[in-house]
Amino acid sequence: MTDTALDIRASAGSQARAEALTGPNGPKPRPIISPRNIMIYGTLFVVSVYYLLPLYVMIMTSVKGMPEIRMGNIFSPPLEITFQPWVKAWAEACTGLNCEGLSRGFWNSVRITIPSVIVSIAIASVNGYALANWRFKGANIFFTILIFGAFVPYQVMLYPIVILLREAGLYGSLTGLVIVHTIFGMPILTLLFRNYFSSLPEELFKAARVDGAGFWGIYFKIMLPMSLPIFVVAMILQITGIWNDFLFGVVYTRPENYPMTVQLNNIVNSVQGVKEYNVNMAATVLTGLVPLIVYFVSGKLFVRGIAAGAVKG
Amino acid sequence: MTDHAITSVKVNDVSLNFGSVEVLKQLNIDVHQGEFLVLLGPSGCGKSTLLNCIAGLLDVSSGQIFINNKNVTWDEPKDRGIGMVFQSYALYPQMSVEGNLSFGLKNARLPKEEIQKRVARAAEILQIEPLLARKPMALSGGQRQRVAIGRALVRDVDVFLFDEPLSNLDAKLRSDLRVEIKRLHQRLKNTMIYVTHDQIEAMTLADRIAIMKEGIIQQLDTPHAIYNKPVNLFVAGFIGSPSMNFLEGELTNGAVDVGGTSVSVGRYGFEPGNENWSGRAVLGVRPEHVIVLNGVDTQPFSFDATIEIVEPMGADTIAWTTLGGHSFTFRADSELNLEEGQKIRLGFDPARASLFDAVSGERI
Amino acid sequence: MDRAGRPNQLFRNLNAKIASIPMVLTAVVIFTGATLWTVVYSFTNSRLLPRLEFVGFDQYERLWSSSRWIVSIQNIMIYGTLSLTFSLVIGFVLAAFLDQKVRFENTFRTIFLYPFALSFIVTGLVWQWILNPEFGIQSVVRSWGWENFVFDPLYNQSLVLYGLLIAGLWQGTGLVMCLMLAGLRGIDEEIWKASRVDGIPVWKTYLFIIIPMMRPVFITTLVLIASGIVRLYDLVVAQTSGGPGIASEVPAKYVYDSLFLRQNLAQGFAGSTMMLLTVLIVLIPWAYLEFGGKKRD
Amino acid sequence: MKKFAVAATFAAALMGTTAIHATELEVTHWWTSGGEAAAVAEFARAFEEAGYTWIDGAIAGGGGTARPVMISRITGGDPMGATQFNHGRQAEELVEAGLMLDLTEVAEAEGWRDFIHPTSLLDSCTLDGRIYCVPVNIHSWQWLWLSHKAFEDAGVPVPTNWDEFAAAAPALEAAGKIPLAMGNQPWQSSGAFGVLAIAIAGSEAWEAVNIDKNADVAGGEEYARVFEAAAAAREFRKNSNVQDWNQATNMVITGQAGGQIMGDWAQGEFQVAGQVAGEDYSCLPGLGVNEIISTGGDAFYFPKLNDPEKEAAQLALASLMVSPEVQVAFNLKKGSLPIRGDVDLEAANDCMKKGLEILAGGNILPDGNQTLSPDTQGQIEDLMTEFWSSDSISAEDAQRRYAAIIAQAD
Repeated sequence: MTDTALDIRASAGSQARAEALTGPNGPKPRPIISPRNIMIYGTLFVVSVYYLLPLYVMIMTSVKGMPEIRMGNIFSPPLEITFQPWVKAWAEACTGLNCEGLSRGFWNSVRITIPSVIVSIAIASVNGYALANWRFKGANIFFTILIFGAFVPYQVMLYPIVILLREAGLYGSLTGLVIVHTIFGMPILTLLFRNYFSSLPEELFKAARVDGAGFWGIYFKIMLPMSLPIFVVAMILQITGIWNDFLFGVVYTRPENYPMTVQLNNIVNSVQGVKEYNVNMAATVLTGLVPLIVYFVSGKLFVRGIAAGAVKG
Repeated sequence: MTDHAITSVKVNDVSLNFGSVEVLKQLNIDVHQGEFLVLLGPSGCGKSTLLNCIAGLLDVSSGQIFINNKNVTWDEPKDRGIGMVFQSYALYPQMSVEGNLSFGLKNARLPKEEIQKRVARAAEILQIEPLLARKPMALSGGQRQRVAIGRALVRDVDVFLFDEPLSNLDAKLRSDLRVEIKRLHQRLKNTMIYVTHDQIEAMTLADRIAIMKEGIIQQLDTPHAIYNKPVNLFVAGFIGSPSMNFLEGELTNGAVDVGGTSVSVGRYGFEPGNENWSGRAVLGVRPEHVIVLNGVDTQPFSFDATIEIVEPMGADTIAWTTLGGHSFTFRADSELNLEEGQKIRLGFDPARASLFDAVSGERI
Repeated sequence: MDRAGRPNQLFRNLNAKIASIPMVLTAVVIFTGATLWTVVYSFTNSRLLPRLEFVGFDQYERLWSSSRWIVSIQNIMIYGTLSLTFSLVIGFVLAAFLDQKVRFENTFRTIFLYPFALSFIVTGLVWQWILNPEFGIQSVVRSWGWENFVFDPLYNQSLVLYGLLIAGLWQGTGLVMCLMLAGLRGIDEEIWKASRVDGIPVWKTYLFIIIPMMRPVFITTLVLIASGIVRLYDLVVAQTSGGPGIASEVPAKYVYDSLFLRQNLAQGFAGSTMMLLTVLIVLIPWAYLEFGGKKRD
Repeated sequence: MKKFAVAATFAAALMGTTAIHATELEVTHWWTSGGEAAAVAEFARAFEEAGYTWIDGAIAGGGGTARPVMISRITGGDPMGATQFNHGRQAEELVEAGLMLDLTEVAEAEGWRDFIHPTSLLDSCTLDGRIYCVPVNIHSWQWLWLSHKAFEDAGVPVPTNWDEFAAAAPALEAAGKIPLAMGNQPWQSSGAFGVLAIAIAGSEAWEAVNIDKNADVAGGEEYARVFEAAAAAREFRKNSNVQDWNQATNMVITGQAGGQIMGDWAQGEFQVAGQVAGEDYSCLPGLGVNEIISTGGDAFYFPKLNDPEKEAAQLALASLMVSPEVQVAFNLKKGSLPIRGDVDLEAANDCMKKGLEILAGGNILPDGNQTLSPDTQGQIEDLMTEFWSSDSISAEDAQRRYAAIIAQAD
């Protein structure tokens, strides 16, 4: 009896030991094909198709000839690749009597975008900084009005601004257009900069004040060097917005300054005559190229900046 | 402490409101030349706010602030002759250590040689010379705080303001730096105003401590006085660890009746005029003033107790018992090997205790 | 003591005030001034040029008796609700997926975000094309053998808003996803650890813990999406021109058409005043909560 | 800081404007398609041959896109040298505000009133006896374009008027054709209605409604028939899922659709497709019911520039635009009819000649642009868009709303 009892105890012990040897050991296995991964990657993949489809269609169409477009479906790859539509969109497409394609508008867009982006960001960043760190009486009232401004449809503002610019003698000038872009970029940019600057440690600002730096000293020497991400966000938003702007570009400037989007509109919207879809698509891609490149190049900073500018309210 | 004649920083009737919230209520403090003043209190008591007001980082709602006999109430921080050290160090991340140290001096448009000289001196004092070229990112917490102190140092000012400078450091670094700050004060002999919620820092560093609660200074005195003669229940309970034992009872004819036990307070040093006070009172006894009696009642008051909980601290032991229905702690030598459930006789001297009015909380 | 050199209240933070002049001017002169101007002229009978001949509420009466305006308002309500819901939900779900330490995160993120670089005009054109039954998705599916497959949202009055939505979401959700992702990255890791230890299911953690913590992100996102919805114009013009019929008309288009096509400034101003009024009704409670209720510091 | 300064200088340099030479004239218009641009080029060529410089300011997307720009620039104090408008009432207020150059002297010296035909074109350029614009062409809306192929396929003869067309519609449908092709844009809906109105209600009723704004007539018997016809046409067009008018024309060309109601500009599409009038397609002016055409068209206005040199150039351009050679060259390219009765268009094809005959015969009406304000037209467009695109509005409802709009019209 005692023997068996001992035996049982021994065998129970060895069983436990055996389990210790064969049971879970080391890193928990994580199968690559798990339901969780299938769901995540599956969804991401399907959604990616939705997002990429238009780009695919644009590019495929832009390298097809017109006969092929009329025959085939828009998703099929081109049987014969031609870059003629691109050449035409860039250099030959006519707007009225000017047959320079998009090339003329391209440089105008550059001339409009660069000063507008610089001025609007400069002003909005200083605004945001003043709001975040130098709260003076009434500042929040103005800021609230500014946020309301973000909801005012542009169309409503067109006419009053024409009058204001006329009175200021700036109507039709590039300066006037820069001012308009600065005004309409201000609400969102100021919001972003204000949020970003309030997310920076306040003690830093206090330390700089004790160190004798003034309003501009703190802005240029302390805040600016720490604000690369949010400046990247602002730049991306503004470059995209201003480059893609059609309404202000056409209403507030003279024809010699018309941006690329006006040419795009002219190429795409010529109501009469045969629609050259391939040229339209090439022109569309060409017009979108600058903001697209900006996105692809600085996408990572964009997310970082967004994190800094939007997360803290 | 020797030179009481010269006032370095004077806070005169300062109040501060945020909307309808009164954060500071008519504060008055005179800080002497070369004095180390600690502002101590629980969070939200207004101590950091007061420091920011002195620095000029916040505008006061009413009252005045004088630094070196000059009314600086409306002066910019840079013009007040102060240096400041922050809890989060607030080092400019994009500048090197040297850049951080010299930024304020450059703003003041000091000559280059002078800047170099001062930076070198500060670096020498704080032993951060090897770090001068580094960016703050590449420094440890302790090094960062040293640089932050250096930044105040180079300004060559009379008044240093510290806003919880050690709170972000771990325990060991904190005690190391605490000593260094003390040494620094001995060497420089500047006026220092130091905000903390840590009573050990306050006790070890301060010439005088101002204990604040809800925007009011409760007591402003030397660490010794604050520890031994707290002016009210709040101060008594805030200072000391473990906290003072509070025994509530009726005070009549020189004795407090605590849950049936009468404690004679005949030798207690009443505040002038309170000698014949009677009514509900609180008797405060510091755990370290309680003595374990070994058969002989050497203390004016003694009682039998049963130990309920024992907390060995290494050097000594904190033990919990009950007196007159109140929880009662005392500090004992760890050599006594106290055990839970053990019967023991304890005693203390009511003359070293504190008596408070149970209603107003004021010292009697 | 010395009371001399007392700084004037006006000159406190003088530099900050000077620096804010552009903002103040924009807020007061442009946004407030132009808005008031618009409201005043909405009570006139201005046609091509503004003139101050007041006609009371005539413009508003006409506005609300116009079936196109009513349809526009209904459309923007439906589109707005759907667009807001879907961009928040899709944006958040995509962000949550990307936040699972997936491979190729950068690639996916770029794919989702790139449409935002393209203008609404481009977006509208491309989707108009893809949704065109003659050579878009419908014809492709038919060529695969489903002869009766019908997918022509842009030519169906009851579906056209969804056609707009497909394009609008394509353009805008990337940014929402980005904002959400940023918000998720800002959440303390320990929250996740705590919920894992407590055995709270992942979806519950998101719904009851993470989302409430991301309130500021949601507010910024809401401002961005909502302002885009109110201004919705280019996409409609490029994709459907308001059609078929008036099934996809929107208020901004009504305003624009009145101002510049119909040469009836006052009617357009009346329309825009109504739009602004709606915005104010929505925004004032929010602004009160945001700035009035709590005090910074 | 340094970088900032550099960027600022760069920006300043970019903002510099180019120098402007004298006697340049900037002309804005929305003619951007191939044929249109070629037609504008005729103006430009003639103008430059006369020693001036033509700066072309084309804005595509039609009047809706271009007009805000033009109005903004004129009222914004930065006017162009000349600008296209549909003549009629669009620019009325600009003229009233004194922003437009008075052309009366040139017009009288050259005797415009003598050769411009119909004179209603000049009338709509006239305000208080002064002339402010130059009509350059005549477009008419009242055409029904028919595909011979479609009717052959359906086994019915090609109709010669609207009633026959309506009768043939079921056969077309049975053959899998769309009887009536129509684009979805608002102007097409309201244009087609206008055509039906003239054809079915007759010119008198049309004039009563459109010129005298007689709401009783608009709500009366004749117009009730118009709305019934339109409701029928609405059924015919049901499956034409196209946006642009030329896509609809293309359906007629390829025989997918039986016909299309469209203006004379559709002609160009048939020509480009190599179709021959009378063989491959037919055109029925006035829907074959009432051979009347309206004479709308385009006109140029000349904003005041307060610069004598520029003014001279403006007057020179105005005079060039109505000169016989330029008229012929321009209208041949544009596919429209010339505004002068005294020029000969030999190159014109059958359909165009039909138009010229009607024009010469005087069976003409002014265009809606000339008689109704853009605001009223816009309201009618809204109504028509709604009406044509959905069965939910009955003919009676639509007529009631139409009469209400006419009653309010000014």
